[in-house]
Amino acid sequence: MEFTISILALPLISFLILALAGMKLPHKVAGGIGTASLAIVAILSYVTAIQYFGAGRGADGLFPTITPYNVTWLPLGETLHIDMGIMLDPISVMMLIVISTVSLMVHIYSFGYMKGEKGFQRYYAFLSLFTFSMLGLVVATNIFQMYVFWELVGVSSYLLIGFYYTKKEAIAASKKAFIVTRFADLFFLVGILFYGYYAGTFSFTPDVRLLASAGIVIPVALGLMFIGGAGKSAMFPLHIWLPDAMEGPTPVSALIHAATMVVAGVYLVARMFPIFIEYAPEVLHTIAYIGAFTALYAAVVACAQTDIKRVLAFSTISQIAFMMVALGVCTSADPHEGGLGYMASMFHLFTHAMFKGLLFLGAGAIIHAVHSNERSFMGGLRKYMPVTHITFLIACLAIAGIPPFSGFFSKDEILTACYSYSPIMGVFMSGVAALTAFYMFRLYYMIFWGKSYYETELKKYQKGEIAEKPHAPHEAPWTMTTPLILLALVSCIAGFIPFGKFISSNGHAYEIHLNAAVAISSITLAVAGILTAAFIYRKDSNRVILSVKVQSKKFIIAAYHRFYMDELWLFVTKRIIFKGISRPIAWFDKHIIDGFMDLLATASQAFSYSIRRFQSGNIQSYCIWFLHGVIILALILIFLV
Amino acid sequence: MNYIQFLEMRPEISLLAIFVIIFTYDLIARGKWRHYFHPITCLLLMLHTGICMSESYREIDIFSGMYYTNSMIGILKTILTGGTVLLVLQANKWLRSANTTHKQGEFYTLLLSTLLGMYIMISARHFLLFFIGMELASLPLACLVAFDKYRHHSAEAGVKYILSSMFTSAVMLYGISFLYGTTGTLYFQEMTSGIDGSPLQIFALTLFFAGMGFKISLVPFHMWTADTYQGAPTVVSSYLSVISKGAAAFTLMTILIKVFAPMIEYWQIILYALTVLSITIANLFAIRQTDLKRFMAFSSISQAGYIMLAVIGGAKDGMSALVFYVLVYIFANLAVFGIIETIEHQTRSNVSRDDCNALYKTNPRLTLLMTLALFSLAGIPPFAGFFSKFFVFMSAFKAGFWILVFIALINTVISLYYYLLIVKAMYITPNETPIPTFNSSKYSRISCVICLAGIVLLGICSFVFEEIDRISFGM
Amino acid sequence: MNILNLFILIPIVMLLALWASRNLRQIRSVMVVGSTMLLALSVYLTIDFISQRNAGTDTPFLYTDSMTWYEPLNICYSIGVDGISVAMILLSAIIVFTGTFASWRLQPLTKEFFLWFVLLSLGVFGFFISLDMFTMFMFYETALIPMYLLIGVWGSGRKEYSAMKLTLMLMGGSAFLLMGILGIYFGSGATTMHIQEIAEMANIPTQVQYIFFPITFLGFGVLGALFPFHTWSPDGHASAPTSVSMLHAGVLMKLGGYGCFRIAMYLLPQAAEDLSWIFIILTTISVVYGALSAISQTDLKYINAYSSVSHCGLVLFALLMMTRTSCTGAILQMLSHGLMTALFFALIGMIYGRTHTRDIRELSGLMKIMPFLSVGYIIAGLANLGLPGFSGFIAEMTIFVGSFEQPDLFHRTVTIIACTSIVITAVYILRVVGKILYGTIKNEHHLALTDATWDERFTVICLIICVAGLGIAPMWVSDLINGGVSNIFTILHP
Amino acid sequence: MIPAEYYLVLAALMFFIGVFGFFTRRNLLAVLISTELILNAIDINFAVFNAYYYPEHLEGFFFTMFAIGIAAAETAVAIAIILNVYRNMGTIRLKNLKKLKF
Amino acid sequence: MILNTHAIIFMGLALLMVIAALLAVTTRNIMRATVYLLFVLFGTAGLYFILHYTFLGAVQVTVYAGGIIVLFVFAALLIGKGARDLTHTSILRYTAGFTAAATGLALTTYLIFTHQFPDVKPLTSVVPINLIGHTLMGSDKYNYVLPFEAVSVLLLACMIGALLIARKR
Repeated sequence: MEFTISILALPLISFLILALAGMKLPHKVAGGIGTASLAIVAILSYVTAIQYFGAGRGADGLFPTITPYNVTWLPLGETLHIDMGIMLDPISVMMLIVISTVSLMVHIYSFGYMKGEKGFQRYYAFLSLFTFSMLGLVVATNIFQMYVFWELVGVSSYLLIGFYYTKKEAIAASKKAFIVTRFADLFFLVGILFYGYYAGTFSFTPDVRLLASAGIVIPVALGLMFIGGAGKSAMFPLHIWLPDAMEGPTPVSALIHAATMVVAGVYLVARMFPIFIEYAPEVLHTIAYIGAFTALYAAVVACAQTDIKRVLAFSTISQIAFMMVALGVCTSADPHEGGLGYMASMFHLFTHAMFKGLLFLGAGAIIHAVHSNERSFMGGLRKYMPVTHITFLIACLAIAGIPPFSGFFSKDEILTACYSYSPIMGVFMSGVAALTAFYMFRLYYMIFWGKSYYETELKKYQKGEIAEKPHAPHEAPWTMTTPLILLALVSCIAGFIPFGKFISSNGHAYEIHLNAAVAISSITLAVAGILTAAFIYRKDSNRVILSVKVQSKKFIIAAYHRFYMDELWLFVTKRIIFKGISRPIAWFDKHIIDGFMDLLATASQAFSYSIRRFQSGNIQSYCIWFLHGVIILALILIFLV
Repeated sequence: MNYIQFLEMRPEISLLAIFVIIFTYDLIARGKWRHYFHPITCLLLMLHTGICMSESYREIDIFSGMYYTNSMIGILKTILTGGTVLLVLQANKWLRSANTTHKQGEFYTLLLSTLLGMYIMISARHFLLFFIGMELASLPLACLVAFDKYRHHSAEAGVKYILSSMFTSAVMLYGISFLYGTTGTLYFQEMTSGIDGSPLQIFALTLFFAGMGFKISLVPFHMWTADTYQGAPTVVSSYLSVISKGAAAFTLMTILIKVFAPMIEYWQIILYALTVLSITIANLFAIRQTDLKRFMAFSSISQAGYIMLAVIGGAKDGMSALVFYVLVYIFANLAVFGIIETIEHQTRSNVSRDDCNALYKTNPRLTLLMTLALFSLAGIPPFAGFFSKFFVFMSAFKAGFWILVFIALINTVISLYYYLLIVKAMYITPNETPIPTFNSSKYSRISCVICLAGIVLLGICSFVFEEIDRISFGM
Repeated sequence: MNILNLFILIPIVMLLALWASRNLRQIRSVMVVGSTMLLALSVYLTIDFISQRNAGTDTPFLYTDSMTWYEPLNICYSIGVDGISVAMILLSAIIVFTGTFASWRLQPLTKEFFLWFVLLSLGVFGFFISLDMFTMFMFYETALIPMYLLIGVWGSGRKEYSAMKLTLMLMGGSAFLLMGILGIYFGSGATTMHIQEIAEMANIPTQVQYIFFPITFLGFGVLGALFPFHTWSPDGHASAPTSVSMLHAGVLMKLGGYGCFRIAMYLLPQAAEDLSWIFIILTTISVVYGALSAISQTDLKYINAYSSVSHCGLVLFALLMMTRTSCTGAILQMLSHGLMTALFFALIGMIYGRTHTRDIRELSGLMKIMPFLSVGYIIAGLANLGLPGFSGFIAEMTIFVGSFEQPDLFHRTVTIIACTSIVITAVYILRVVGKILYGTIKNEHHLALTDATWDERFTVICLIICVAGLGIAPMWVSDLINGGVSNIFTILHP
Repeated sequence: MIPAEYYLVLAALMFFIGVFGFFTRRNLLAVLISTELILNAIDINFAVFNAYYYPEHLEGFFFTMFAIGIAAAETAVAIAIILNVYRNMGTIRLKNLKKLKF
Repeated sequence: MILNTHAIIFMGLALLMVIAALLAVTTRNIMRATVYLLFVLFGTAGLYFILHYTFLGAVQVTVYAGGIIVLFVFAALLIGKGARDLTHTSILRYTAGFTAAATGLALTTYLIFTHQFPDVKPLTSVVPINLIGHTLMGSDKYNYVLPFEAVSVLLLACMIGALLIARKR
């Protein structure tokens, strides 16, 4: 599997070429370089997957973990060292496929979406950088390599969110994204440090005896690592950066903030799963509760958003929380006995990447058409954008959990896992799933149905109320629709992949079987959600919606403002850290510490001034001092010494 | 009546001979011959320096222990003479100015007599001879301080100097009288055995110390220094600050280790106190000064404090550190005073720090020399001052006075501050009308170059110090 | 002849050549030739050193040479290098080289500027090759004093105040230092000032160590911007001209860390062991406090200066943690911070040279006007906040991993506190990037500004390559340093 | 026989009366006169020590003799300088001699 | 103590000297001060005579009374009105000066009386003049030819100096 190195190398080379020489290249060439390299990477990834899974299981019934490359990058002390390498195991191979697929789609899509933008080359450079880092993250052979690439994806995310660097919101959003995740990474780092010290290695397969003897430290370390993962995966209350991150170009949102980077947290937990389940099941369950709460919170907030990308963002948060819950509800490594969640989570990760990527790309097409994110500028678009409409609908159905679309299968596994963990969790998550269906279709209806903004405007124009003729929404160019269609196809069929054969919590093959009760109930709930949404949002100015809105106005407003989490964070950062700590420290430094140093100088100056009278110019006082000096010295020497 | 012994005192005799030659020349030379006065004097003095140097490697004990010299003393005499040569070279312009030119002869004779006084003072092993030497070194100096007799400042400085000098020598004599009264002798050698640290002797020691402290200008016996330096002709201030001070410091050390050795714990306390006071108070005063000569006065008080660090251990390495310090200090201080002197010729009045503003623009070389000299005074490597300071600190530290060293070190920072103020004035402070570009006299330039060489090379070329260390002596 | 002598001889020759040169062209050629030679020499030294080590020579120092200087006082001119010094020499050569280009167009008094500049680098090189405490101290002070004129004459803003403050505080530090050196020399009763020999004698009484360790550490610590003696740094850096800031933050501040390690800790191991906690607290404060102060500054150079306080605090912090790994990390951090901060100061200088303001409230949208500088700035920023692939990351990680080897609660706690600095760093870096580079142009005068000239580009690119090179391939530097650290640890932590 | 201490105390009295005069007189000549008193006191000291305790050699005796001579020289120089001051400033009051200070 | 001639003369001289000295430092008139000084100097000469140092007494009278006093008188006359010492000194300096002098005196007296001086070996006869001559010109131990030569240079230098300063040009 030595060729896998080129999976990493190609995006990097592409990045370097574009970054160093990009500005001199024409747009098409630049985009071409990026896309071509990604296409090769995608092909290689598929080849890898085929070869890897095709090679079959080893004697122990597991897919072997292959490490084609592993070099010591930085030795640290006698035992510890940071390695850089490539490790192939089921989940990393799966992630390779996900990343390269979505990334390739996004690369192609961006040709159309970013056409003519200033900084087109830069954009592709950053995409390549991101892809490189993300791939590096998933194939990491050890936790520190993961951290290294973890930071790199963070920074590429920062750069891409701030792509429109003249936009105030984009700058703020990129900053926020980076700092929040960085804050979480701090815990990740400390977790790694604990882990490294007690496990004596950074690798994922530490010496069991060492771990066992470490006691409470390992759960703590894992918990800290999870906080890092929660930051990247936008778990409550570290989710605040993700909605804002939508300021970046939409394809970027699709790639980074829906399909790949945000699931890094899930991937991290999955990666550390054997240790979690062995040494820190309590932590795992805590993750489940956090995930459950996040899922609900995000779903509720999603119901109240008007910006379509925000809706998708909260939907992403909610869906990732599903994956977290799935991991968290695992009680053993055996998929048959409470270990199902692991597989479910990975499965959902896979399918979610596809349909959420699709949703975002679709949303991108819509935004491309109407030049706005706000739903008030949309409505009735199904006539104008048929391809987008259909693919979007498929994605919505997938996420809502309607068979036979992929989301149904993966979500069903999650719910099954939840029920097996505890019925309450199951019911709760089912409820959230229903809510998911509701808000997705709310979105769907608002965009594609209802009163067309364009038509209203057109009328106004014709009446002469407005001077400018509105742009007619138009279907996206082929570069954009092709990825939509491809992803829609994947979303349709991905559910039928026998996922459990490849990935499961203990590595042995696991046959996915639908739990009829769960499936039926979840389908029912989903349909109910869809119907409610259709009832309320299909037509404008529905009376029910108005009465609901009036009755729960406060709640809706609160949900719209994401329950004021951002304000809370803002308060902490601006008021407490900036104004409450940093300013006073700066003041303290300038006036107290520096002031003290200056005081030494001024004091000696002042003292120097005050003693000048001794040098009065009078020879007699000089001699008086002289004699006094003599006498005092003599007295001291004679009587005191 | 073994008068042949006089012939052994070759440096003194040679100096006296020059004294006579100059005196006679002054009487007879008229017209253009007076133009040659300065060069001839310089040549004679250089010749004399050579004689001193060649005579320095001899140990002589004549007049039954009244006069003693060895290589260290010989070298010190050479150093002092060399310094005087540099000083006379710098004085060229001043000596030829209209007010002074007819007094040239007196200047030289007085200067040489003070130098002779210092020779005697250094070599004396008897308090009477020492006292005469000291008076010989200071009374003509009073006349030199008041040399510009129609300048009010000079007159005032002269009277301050002579009165405080008289007062001090009286105080010191009083101390010597008690020493005599308690030990019964005035010979150093005999006196040591009589020193037993009785209170009266401690009192005498203090009085004696005060007298020496006056010459070296240690706080609180320093008060005359600033006024005198400021008022006196620059050459004389320069002479006072280096040659006179160096000789006195060395004498103090020899007397302390030769005579007062049994009372070491007492005089170490005195030195401790005086060093701390000198360095600190002088630094505090110096911060505020704007008149450069006055400023240099306080600087020299502070430097005297550092010299005392070498004395305090009373050991051999202290002695070598002291002599080396004096040597380096002569070069650096003479350079500074030489520059003040040349600038003074442009400003026609006392030089203040503001006069130096932006001097670099017009006189870069002079400024550079001044900077280096100031750095050397402040103890900045790689200039010689750094080495001399380091050796002094080492000797004091070795003697166990590490808190004292610490205080002195902290004070180097303050001293750096005020030296840098001048550097700042010369380089940084903007000035629309800096002193225009000028050329100093040939002689003064020679002297400056020698000073520069001294400042730069003395530290790096270790043989000078090693040689001094080889011949130095201690308790 | 020992190759190390060239590090002193070349600057001296440069000084003489500069003194003799008449016009700008000659000055520039002297500087370019000289600094290139130094760089080439240091690269050669590094390679040769590594190959000698690989060949198996295991004496603590290579290229050793000793010449008695002041025989009565046991002062020798002893030189020699271990891995740490080689790394530092390389760093210095790079900074001197790039600093030359960064001050390519400096006016007025170019000749004088370079004279002092070269004198400064002479001191720096001398310091790193010295093994004798006296010569070390001598070169140390030689390196400090030119700062006064370099800032005072060619600086900007409150240059006189800043220059004076900087010089006095650093000289105050060196007063402590001299005290420490004398204490070590006399305390050990040695008849030599050679560091290695004193260390091997190891007979300084513990009580003496207790007195002189804090003194020596403080002495070097002032230069290493140890809280609360760091206040010279913001003002000094803010006022200094570009290349001086580069050299000062890049190299001179490293003298502090290097000295702490080489003299304070190496020669006074027992006290270092017992008293490190005091300084650990101070350095932890430095790290966090510097970073927090940087957040609310508005002057670019102040931000970077406080950032330096934080990063240099981390160097001392890591040294005091006293594990092999953390000390290796500390040296790496010195290298990394030297390069990064030089890059930063170079960029700030270039931006300031165009906009004539460093106030982040007055700058915005520079990305549009000067893309090269802006990209450089972003890279510098990212390197500074510890992005993998740049040197800052490996240094910080090595430090933190190393610090974690001290398993007791105190060390753990302070390590975690120090870790938070990486987040705070991100905050102030991104704040600046967001404010000055991104956004729209507020000041229309800025529209007329141009991007970097060739010499500026050269400077920036060189430094970026170094920063990235160290960040991507840290193994060889790490190995290089490790040898030196191990040798010190045979005494420090046997 | 009068005890030597009496002489010494007398000399001390003279010395400190002179010192007192030196400190408080406002006129340069008067200050100089006080100085003469001081020097005189010291001479007495030397003579007495020699005569009472160490008569075998004439050390104190000669010291006194030389001191008298030197005192004369000092006085001469001092008076010359004082006259010079008078010529320059028209006064010999000490309070007028404060141009150089601080 | 038995009152003998010596004692009476000493007492008288001491009284005279102290009173004259006090007057010399307090009188307002410079001429008077000079005269009081003269008295003190004569008194000192008297002491020397009592101590059998007749030569010293003679030197004292010639050099001091004959030389220095005349100098003072000349100076006072030259300066004339400016030499009057009318103003009162400031209280502060007066006090400080007095304190210093009084403390010094007290300390000295205390030390003189507490110190263990060696046994008194009084002179019984006048020091012969030829001994003085030989001692002055001898080069052996306790002979003073070297100081004698040195002091000659000193006097010459002072003469040059004093002339330089005092002459009009």
